[in-house]
Amino acid sequence: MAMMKSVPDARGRFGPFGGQYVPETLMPVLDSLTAAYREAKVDRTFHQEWMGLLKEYVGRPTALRQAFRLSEQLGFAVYLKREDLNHTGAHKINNTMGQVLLAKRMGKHRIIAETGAGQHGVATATAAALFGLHAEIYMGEEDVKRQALNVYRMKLMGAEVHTVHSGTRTLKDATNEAIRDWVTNVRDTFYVIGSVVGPHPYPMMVRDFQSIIGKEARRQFRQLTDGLPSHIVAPVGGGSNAMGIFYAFRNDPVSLVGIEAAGDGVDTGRHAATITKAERGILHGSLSYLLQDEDGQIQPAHSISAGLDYPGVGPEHAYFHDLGRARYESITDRQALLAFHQLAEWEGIIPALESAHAVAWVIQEREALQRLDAKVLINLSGRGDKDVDAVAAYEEGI
Amino acid sequence: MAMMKSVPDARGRFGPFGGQYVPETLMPVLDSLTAAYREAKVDRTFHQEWMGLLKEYVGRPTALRQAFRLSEQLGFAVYLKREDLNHTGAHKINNTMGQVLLAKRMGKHRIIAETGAGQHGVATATAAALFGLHAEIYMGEEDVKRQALNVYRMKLMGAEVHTVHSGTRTLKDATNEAIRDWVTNVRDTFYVIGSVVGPHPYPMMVRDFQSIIGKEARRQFRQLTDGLPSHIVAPVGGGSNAMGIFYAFRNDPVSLVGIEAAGDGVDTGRHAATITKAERGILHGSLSYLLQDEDGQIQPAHSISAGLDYPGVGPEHAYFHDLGRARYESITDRQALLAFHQLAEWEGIIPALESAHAVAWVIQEREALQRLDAKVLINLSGRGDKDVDAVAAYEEGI
Amino acid sequence: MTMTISEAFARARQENRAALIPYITAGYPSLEHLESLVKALEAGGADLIEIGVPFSDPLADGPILQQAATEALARGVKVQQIFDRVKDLAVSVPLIFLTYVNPIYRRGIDRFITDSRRSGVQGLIVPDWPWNEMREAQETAQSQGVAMIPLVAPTSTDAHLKDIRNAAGFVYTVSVTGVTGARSQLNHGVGPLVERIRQHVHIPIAVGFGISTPEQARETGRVADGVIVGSALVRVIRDNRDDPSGSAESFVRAFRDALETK
Amino acid sequence: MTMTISEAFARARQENRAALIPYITAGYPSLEHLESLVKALEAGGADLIEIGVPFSDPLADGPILQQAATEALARGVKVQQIFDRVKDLAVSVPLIFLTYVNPIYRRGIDRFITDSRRSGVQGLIVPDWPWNEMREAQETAQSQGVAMIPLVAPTSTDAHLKDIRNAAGFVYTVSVTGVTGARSQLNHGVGPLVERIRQHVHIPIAVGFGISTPEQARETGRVADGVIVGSALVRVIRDNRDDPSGSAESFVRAFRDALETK
Ligand SMILES: Cc1ncc(COP(=O)(O)O)c(C=O)c1O
Ligand SMILES: Cc1ncc(COP(=O)(O)O)c(C=O)c1O
Repeated sequence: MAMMKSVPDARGRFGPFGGQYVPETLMPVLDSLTAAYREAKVDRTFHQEWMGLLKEYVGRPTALRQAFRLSEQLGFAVYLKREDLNHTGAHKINNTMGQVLLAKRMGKHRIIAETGAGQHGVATATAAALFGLHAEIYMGEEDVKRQALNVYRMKLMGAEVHTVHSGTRTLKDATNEAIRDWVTNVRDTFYVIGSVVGPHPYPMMVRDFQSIIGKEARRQFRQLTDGLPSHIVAPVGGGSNAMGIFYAFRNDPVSLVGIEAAGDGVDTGRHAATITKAERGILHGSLSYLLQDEDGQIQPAHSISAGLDYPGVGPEHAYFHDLGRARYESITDRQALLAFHQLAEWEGIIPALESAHAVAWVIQEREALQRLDAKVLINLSGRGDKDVDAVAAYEEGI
Repeated sequence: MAMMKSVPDARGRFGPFGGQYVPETLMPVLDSLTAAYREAKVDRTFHQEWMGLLKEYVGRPTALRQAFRLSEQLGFAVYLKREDLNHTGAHKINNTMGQVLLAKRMGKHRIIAETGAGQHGVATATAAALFGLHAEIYMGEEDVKRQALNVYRMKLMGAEVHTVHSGTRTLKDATNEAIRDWVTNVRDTFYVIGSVVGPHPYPMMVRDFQSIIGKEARRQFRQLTDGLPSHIVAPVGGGSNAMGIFYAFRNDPVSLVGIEAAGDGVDTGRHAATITKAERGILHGSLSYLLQDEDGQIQPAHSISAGLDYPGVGPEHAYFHDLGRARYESITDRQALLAFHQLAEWEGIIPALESAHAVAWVIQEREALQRLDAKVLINLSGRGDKDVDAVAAYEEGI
Repeated sequence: MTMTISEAFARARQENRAALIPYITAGYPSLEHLESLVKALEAGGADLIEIGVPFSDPLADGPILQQAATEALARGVKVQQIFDRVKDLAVSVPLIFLTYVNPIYRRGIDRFITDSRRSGVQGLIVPDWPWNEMREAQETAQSQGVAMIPLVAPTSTDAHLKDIRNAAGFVYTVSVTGVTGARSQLNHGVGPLVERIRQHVHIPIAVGFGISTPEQARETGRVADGVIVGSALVRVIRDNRDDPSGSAESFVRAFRDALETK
Repeated sequence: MTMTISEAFARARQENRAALIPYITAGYPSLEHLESLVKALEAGGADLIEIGVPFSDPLADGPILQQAATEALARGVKVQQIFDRVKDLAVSVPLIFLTYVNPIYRRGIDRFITDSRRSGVQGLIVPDWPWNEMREAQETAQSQGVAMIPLVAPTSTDAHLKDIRNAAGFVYTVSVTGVTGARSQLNHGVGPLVERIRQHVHIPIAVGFGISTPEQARETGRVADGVIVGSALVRVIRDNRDDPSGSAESFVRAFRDALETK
């Protein structure tokens, strides 16, 4: 297996994907961010502070263990990487701790972020509180209603939550609004992006911060089994948890599988299976795949899982897809719900609905994976407590 | 400092406290439980399996770190032991993993438990699911209403939840009902008690399982500071998280401080400050301190924190109080709420309301602790996500 | 004069039948009913009478007796009032208290036993106070002539049966694993259990928990020296608020008749 | 014949005033209004006209222009329809398109530019397409005679100003850090910014973002070669549904008058 090229290039390109498609007002700040990040990356102090926080505050390394009952049910070995055990309940905080540290280093006192399900908003509010910085979070009106718990958590930590009433009133529009804030307050404001999306250097930076997942997992897996997994499966919204676990394995003989949300079905128009559709486009600062119509108007995404409910995807995933280095599959709302229940009953773990998509795919593919005598590592990107109300409501609605 | 005597004695006594006050039907099963536990305790395989689960499934060791902003606000060093980072969100699972492993070892296929806030119920359901055992959880009608989320979590993991309509319809009555079930189904049923209460060997066994908290904390604290804390502060409901962190430090020159719930105030009759009142009595299998009237009728407890809302306390705490080895103080609903907010804003950690009691005491005592140049270690026994609704409702009600 | 416990069992044995031991909760439906109910039980043919001193957390009881205790306490019944009322009862059959350990512990173990003796109570049944935990109380009880009634369950070990060898009063045999409450089926394992007990102790053996029809009482009476009827009786009292004593009396009489025609 | 961009600026300069560049959203209030609105702007005194091709996620726009785009799209306006309509417009002042990068990318960059040229559009303003990212598009644009209008912001570096040195058309100077939208206060830093730009580029410099009154236009026109009025105009169109063209015309005329009396 040839080593993969190091991406992105100096212009923030992953092959044809990526780039910096933002208003001119922001270009200088992207440059200084890139420079500051490059410096921080090789600065031992910065790295130690970040790693110290991950260990002593976030609770890393997160556990990795074989899911024995699930393995028995499926007839092959399944392992779980437990990002749900992080402080605040998902992988998102790996990244926000890194970005907020960088914000502090750059002397920015005001933090903004977009959020969909609220997990990234909570993780940002958390990091900001820890460093005594002021955070303002943009969240679509629909999501504010659906995720009242997370709104309250953000407020508890002193963050201001701005309800976004424009467009589809979900993550896409919250992101638009955050960018508008950034353009306006660019001089003193640090925009903490929540996934491997946005203009360069974000996709790279978020990947780097999240790649701690794969680094740990690779070491843990080898310790546990003396080998590597045959497959790594992770849900893909923007793609940060997936890239986070894939990255350390990119040069290993391991199948990388990203699972998108098929919602009601990829042919119904109500889904979020961006890579499955694979139509190139430019949104929120980078060129990647997008849900769009023939005029390039962005189409609303749909998923029961608020964290996957986004019409774009990180450019590095588009690149991995293009290269064939990773496969991208999709799972419907219904399948994800079933897996949500199954993991709870078999393993005593209530997964985030996002993560349930990955579990569902492994269940769906059981026969093929059995034949391969697979050793599957699933990235359990978050816990499902946040989803319990939505699941109950959905199931009563059926 | 003299070494403390090893307790309990063979009859399950911590000085005058403890014992086995249960129906004769249960006496033989307590004997065999005691024997099985004593065997397991010295069995390397058992210990390794339990420790393996704590590491690879529960996510231990949990983090310990100085809370820098809180320390700065208060003028002395405050450290947090992060039991909120455990799988399912509180220390309770340390114990349920141990007891359910023991149940498996004893060949019992049916697990029962009482629960108040639902944390122990969730932790029991989790452990049962992991081992494929059937769990039935008793929960008072009031608590079922107040803690709907946890009820749903238990059901998701395949547990049956029995709503208890008798008495005060809270934890005390759920415990009565669990004991009634146990008396009835004693031959195939393992009763997983959730705190350092109940008849011998439970107070000892739960203490032992929870003492992992203090063992880790002692090692971590020494690594971090080269010394010991001056004070260890923990909330006390039944007392399992407090005993869990105290135990490893019992022979050290460290002040141990247990914080009970003063509810509306210890003189209002609406509180749960059992040790503060220090009236001896016998309930749920052991002699300890109890909230009771002059006839020995148990008085309802009150606390905003469902996990502290219990009229009894573990016998070893009564013993520590009697000996003066630990101090027990109390904190009102209002103080706990304030601390709940303060920790969220200062440290980005939303504590369980139970744990907020410990934080509140440290804030209350800031002047005295400043003068002592204290190094305070707080046991953050759980996360506050479960309490967010209750807090919001309470604050709207004010 | 009131009979002693052993006299009461001896009389029944002479009549070639098991003794009948009905149970009522003091303060249920009200404390005022206590006297008339006790009289009614006596008139109906009780050989001994168990009086429950209500406790807030009766964890050995099923729903009927829980409910009775809860209602009695909600009405404000106090332990001292019960002692006072019981002292004034003029009954010829022995009275036994059934309560939980905390009301005894709280009053002071010695004081509770002494007050019991002073009120004419001859025995104490305390379901959450195992034999091994009450060693010290035994001495006071013995000196006061109050019997601490040992309990035996289907799960009991031989060691326990040996421990209670020198107990006074009678053995309270719990016929099933479980709590009190009327049951439609008898546990047929109770015969062998009673036989096992007889090999160790020589005081009378009464059986309780779940006996709810005269037919069940008759069957139990074939193996045991005494038959205890609790929940079924309290249910009758509950369901006949107009005339609790009258209905209790005829309920008990039916049991007595059944025991006589064994 | 239609004037070129440089002719339009040259004419204004000859008249010793800044050029007036009003903006409207194609399809708002409806596509049918496009022709009459463009005519009205021309009649009111526009020197160039910016036509917005609506995009679903206009992240450089404030609420007024967002709303206009959202409504236009909700009515089903398509890019091809806009090209068709614009092609049929007979105007003497140059037309510029303002849109976002994705509609262009999606249609195909070359095709979009070619279609623009064919419809008589002389320039493209794409706020989320930075100069350095559009190098390749520049070539096509140049060969088609379509100007890719460079943007300059208060935060822009000298390096950027050097990069755009050879740009065609005019410089779109964003007067504030922020999004489009009427503002009550002008940014007084815009004068120095324009001066800075002039040191590097020699095409006309227009200023936009936030200019909403004739007075503000006059002030801006003292330093810049062109004044862009967007949100304020669209708001007038929004608030005068009965007669959008009439009110647009008199709104623009007031600005033209202000620029003439500098
Ligand atoms: C638990 C969890 N998993 C996955 C995602 C999807 O984001 P990403 O694809 O960036 O990991 C989210 C987003 O909120 C999330 O909360
Ligand atoms: C987070 C938390 N802390 C403390 C307690 C109190 O229990 P204990 O005193 O046994 O630790 C509970 C009980 O539910 C709890 O959930």
